[in-house]
Amino acid sequence: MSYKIKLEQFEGPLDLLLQLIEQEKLDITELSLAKVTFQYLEYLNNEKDIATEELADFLVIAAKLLLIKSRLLLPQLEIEDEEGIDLESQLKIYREFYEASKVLTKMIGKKKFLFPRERMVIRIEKIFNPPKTLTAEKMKEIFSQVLHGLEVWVNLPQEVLIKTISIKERIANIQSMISQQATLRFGELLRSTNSKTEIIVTFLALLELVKQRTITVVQESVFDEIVIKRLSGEEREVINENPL
Amino acid sequence: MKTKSLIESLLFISGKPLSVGKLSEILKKDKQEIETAAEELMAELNTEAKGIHIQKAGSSYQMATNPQNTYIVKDFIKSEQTGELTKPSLETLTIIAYRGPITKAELEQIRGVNCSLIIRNLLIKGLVEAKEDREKMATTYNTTFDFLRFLGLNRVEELPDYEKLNSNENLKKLLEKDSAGQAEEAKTNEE
Amino acid sequence: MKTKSLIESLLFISGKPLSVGKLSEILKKDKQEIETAAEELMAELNTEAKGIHIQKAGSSYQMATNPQNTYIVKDFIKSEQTGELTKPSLETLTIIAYRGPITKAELEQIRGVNCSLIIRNLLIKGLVEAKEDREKMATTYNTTFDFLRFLGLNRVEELPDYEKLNSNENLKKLLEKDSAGQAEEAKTNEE
Repeated sequence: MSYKIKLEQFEGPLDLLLQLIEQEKLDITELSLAKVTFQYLEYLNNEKDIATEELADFLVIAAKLLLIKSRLLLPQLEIEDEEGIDLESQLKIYREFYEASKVLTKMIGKKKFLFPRERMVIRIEKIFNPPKTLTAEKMKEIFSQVLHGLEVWVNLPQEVLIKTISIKERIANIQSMISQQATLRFGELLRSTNSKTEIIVTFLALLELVKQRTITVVQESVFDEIVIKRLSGEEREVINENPL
Repeated sequence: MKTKSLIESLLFISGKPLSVGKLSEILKKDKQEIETAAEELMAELNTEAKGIHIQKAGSSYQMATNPQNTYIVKDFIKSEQTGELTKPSLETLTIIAYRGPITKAELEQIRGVNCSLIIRNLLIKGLVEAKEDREKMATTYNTTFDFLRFLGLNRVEELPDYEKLNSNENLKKLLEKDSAGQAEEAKTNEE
Repeated sequence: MKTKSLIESLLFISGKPLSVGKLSEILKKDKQEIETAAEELMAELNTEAKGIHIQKAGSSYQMATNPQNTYIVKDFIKSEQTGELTKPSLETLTIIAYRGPITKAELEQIRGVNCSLIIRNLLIKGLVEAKEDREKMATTYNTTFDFLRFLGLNRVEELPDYEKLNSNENLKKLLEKDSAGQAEEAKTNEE
């Protein structure tokens, strides 16, 4: 079967993950996270609405998911958990606040706003009262500092953009690597990676290739080794019913 | 019971006298009921222990502070008018000087925080003045002539590096970007 | 007794939130006495029968109308405050409300998303305010009066399940585990 994921509009990676888990009627456990990993990645791969500046955040969670999945798939492979925060408890906490925010939305919807007085009752007579030590030169300094502080906000999206482009480049590299070999075991592929980012990039590249029908991926059951096979031209014509 | 509380809310928010007629119109209750409730409220509030009293002139009611507390109200107003400016206030004043006429929304985009109270404070001190900009359909702010004279200047253009700082590229980008972003957000909010 | 009445007068007159510090400065009484009196006043006023309530955010107090009277007050001042907020903004606000004072790093830990821009927008809207936490060496965020006003609450502690969500054990552990590295990052990011 191919996954047709129908989700409500999601906001952020944890929101997406929560919806995937709830759709499968699972509890939040490491096992469930492993189960929805591919759905998460596939969603990420197909969803064109994710803004570039948000993509990095989605990829961080993808990396955490893949770490869990890889650990369950290949217990002998010792992958270090760099950050020491487990996704399971993070998602549980997120869910609590997610539920709370729904309650708040309802409260705001009732429009029981409070109103303070906008103006002072007594009209204050304006008395000219300048700050005594202020000079024009000092104002120039302050304003220059303000302008300097703007740098971050103006250039923020660009920085994220650069980060994302480099991820895309790595995907391309791995794509070409895979296409040079006919069959590849996933474990082998993972062993050649050094970091979490590379693991996730590997997965994403696989998905991309599956989508392009360059390769097929076979996995007997959830925790079995994944075998990657390059497809011949004719095989590509056949609609792949079971890509993952 | 409820009427009394509603009258109290309305007198509080309006800041000016409200007549029995006006109250009865807003609350859709007859004048007799309004007057009874207002008198009850007045009796309740106008005691020594309360900080807010109700004054009656003709058939109108108005809220005011307990006359015994007048001295402290004066102290408060004085404290609002004196004192050196805080760093956020100085920053705001400087931005208004170099970029005026500027709207509150633009100021907030530059500073990244809500500026309502600071602007109010600068207005009270006579450092900044407000004007209605018909084109922008918004209030814009400028430094006052008094303040420029205090700095020894005749025009804002005489501020050091005015040309360069006034037309800073980052500033332009930020204001352009944010006005685009806000327009988009406004659109989604409407849906 | 007298202090309570004076605080009531000052809150009435000021039209903006007053902090315990500011009140203690004007009334020349120590902060402890001010806070006790303010809390007493709050308990006295915040009942169904009263038209004026007192709200508390952080260590500041402000007067506002009883939320149950909103329907009538809204008509009167023709407020266009509709309280439209996007889903991510609301999510962020929720976390800040229940967990404030909270750092950006902690916030991002919970949401799993970079929150710089959302925080900035909430600051501009005046729903959130920033403070330097000297102990944590980082900027922390809290919700403001404007946020409470949207919800019709007098203090954040009135939020549903506040106790539970505020003192969530898992969260504490999660944030502690992560705080060493992230606090530093927050510092450099916030400036």
